[in-house]
Amino acid sequence: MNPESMSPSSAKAGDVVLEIPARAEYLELVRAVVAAAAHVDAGIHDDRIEDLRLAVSEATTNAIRAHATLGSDNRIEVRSNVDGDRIEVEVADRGPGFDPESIPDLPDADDPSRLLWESGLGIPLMRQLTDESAWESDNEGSVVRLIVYTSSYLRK
Amino acid sequence: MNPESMSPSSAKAGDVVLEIPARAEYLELVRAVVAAAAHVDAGIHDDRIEDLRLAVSEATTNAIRAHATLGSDNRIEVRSNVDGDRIEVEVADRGPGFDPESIPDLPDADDPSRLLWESGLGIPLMRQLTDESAWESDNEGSVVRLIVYTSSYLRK
Amino acid sequence: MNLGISRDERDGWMVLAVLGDLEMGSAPDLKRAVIAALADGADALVIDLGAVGFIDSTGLGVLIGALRRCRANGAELQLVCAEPRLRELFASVDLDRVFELHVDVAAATGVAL
Amino acid sequence: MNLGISRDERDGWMVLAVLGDLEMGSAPDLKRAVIAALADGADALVIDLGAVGFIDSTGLGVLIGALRRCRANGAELQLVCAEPRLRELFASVDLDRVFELHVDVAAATGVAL
Ligand SMILES: Nc1ncnc2c1ncn2[C@@H]1O[C@H](COP(=O)(O)OP(=O)(O)O)[C@@H](O)[C@H]1O
Ligand SMILES: Nc1ncnc2c1ncn2[C@@H]1O[C@H](COP(=O)(O)OP(=O)(O)O)[C@@H](O)[C@H]1O
Repeated sequence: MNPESMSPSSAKAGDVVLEIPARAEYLELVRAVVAAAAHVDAGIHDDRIEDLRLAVSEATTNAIRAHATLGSDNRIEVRSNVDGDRIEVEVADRGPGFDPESIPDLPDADDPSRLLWESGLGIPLMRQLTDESAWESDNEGSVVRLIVYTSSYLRK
Repeated sequence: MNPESMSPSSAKAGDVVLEIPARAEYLELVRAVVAAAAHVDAGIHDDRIEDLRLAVSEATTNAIRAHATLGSDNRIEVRSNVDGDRIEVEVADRGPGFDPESIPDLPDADDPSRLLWESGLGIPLMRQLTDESAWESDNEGSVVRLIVYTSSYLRK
Repeated sequence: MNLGISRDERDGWMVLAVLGDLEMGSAPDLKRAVIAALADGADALVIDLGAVGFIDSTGLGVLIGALRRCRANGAELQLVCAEPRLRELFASVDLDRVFELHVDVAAATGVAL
Repeated sequence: MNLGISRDERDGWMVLAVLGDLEMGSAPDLKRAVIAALADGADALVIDLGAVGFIDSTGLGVLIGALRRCRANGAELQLVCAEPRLRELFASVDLDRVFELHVDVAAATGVAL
């Protein structure tokens, strides 16, 4: 999968796709759209929608930062698909890409050096909040895929 | 202009694009996105955003109906662009198209036959609520373009 | 989206109080409620839009249809709508000349039967 | 989006009460407020998150940075956060072991200086 595969032409019939300028002002809109797209399926537990909302917000924050490093005003695409008991959201950017495998682990909470880490919490949070998370990235951009199962009422 | 010209590739940098399934459940989401996209520009008067919200909702309702006549689950695209003192929203569908020139005028409000017209209010409303409105349509679909100037505080 | 519609009797009027957004997805609920009220023999109806935040052309169309149905049945219809934006909406397509918009249910049921 | 941040003195503590969503666009406002409070000589800070509805990793990062800055200045830092979802959020990335989360300002300023 690369960002190209997320162009509208390959959209599934039930998808809601939002394309925004890579600017922080649109984060709240992304959260609102993901929540609303999920709410269309009345069976989904509010707690799970909240989890997903935050995870997608994190992914979009990273996408906005990735574009900023390029000085790019290219847009970010957020695709939501609600299918039975699962919601899948993909966030695609045209940033410089990165190696998802090489993200360092955070120091343990008891380690005094933990306080030097003001960043680096986004990916751990996305992993915590979702049932499945996956990154694909190359020098044309990155795609994060986040999935929550609506039946998993409790956070992991 | 045809719906093709509204594909993301031709998007302007500041555009917010929402693509939804052609179903009534998504109308509220469309209204929320248009309002939120407009609110990103803090200078826009709430009354004008309300006007635009309703006008875009009308356009989307027509787009959903147009798809329904084809039994199509093709998606609808709503593109918002805020530029200085003007907000422009385009709603594009892949419905059967229609002739915007041949829409009959409603009977006068004093005419008893007015009560036979339960439909046909959408286009008059869009015209009332916006500063500019335009329709383009062929057998591949229709595009409505709605513009409000943020400085025109009062309804026409 | 579904509307909440409650039915209430008041001074010989049947009051249908509507809660929610009156749009494509929900307007058919109101249409059904009006048809049911007339079928149940109501001859004086109030549609109370006091708890409606949004009305689109489909919603206005259902209200026009309600008026036509009431007239065909010899029934009265009054609307309650106090919210300035919604009153402006009726006026913008001349429906303020078709409907009288009352500020509350008391004003609507005060109309002589 | 901007945060509302108000400053208040209480029992020797400087209380920064935050209003709004703590995210990418707004978190720098809180960072600046903490730096300003320390520059103004505060040696005991409370950040009151009682009116914050949403915190993301950027917001958590600013709180970690605030703790680091306070320690570097020999200042105390306590957080007020009663909302269960937000408390869970701290716990989900082990920050409940870095911060003590108080249910209200009285509990936070009750900590011995
Ligand atoms: N979409 C992306 N494009 C480029 N780099 C990314 C992307 N997402 C994450 N990264 C890289 O991974 C690092 C860790 O991300 P994250 O855990 O979210 O923390 P933070 O964003 O606070 O640094 C980032 O600093 C960045 O270098
Ligand atoms: N996007 C569209 N695609 C196809 N036909 C349309 C479209 N928009 C409007 N129309 C046609 O124009 C007519 C009038 O539209 P409108 O004034 O919105 O009233 P209504 O939708 O209530 O009929 C519709 O009944 C329909 O035949």
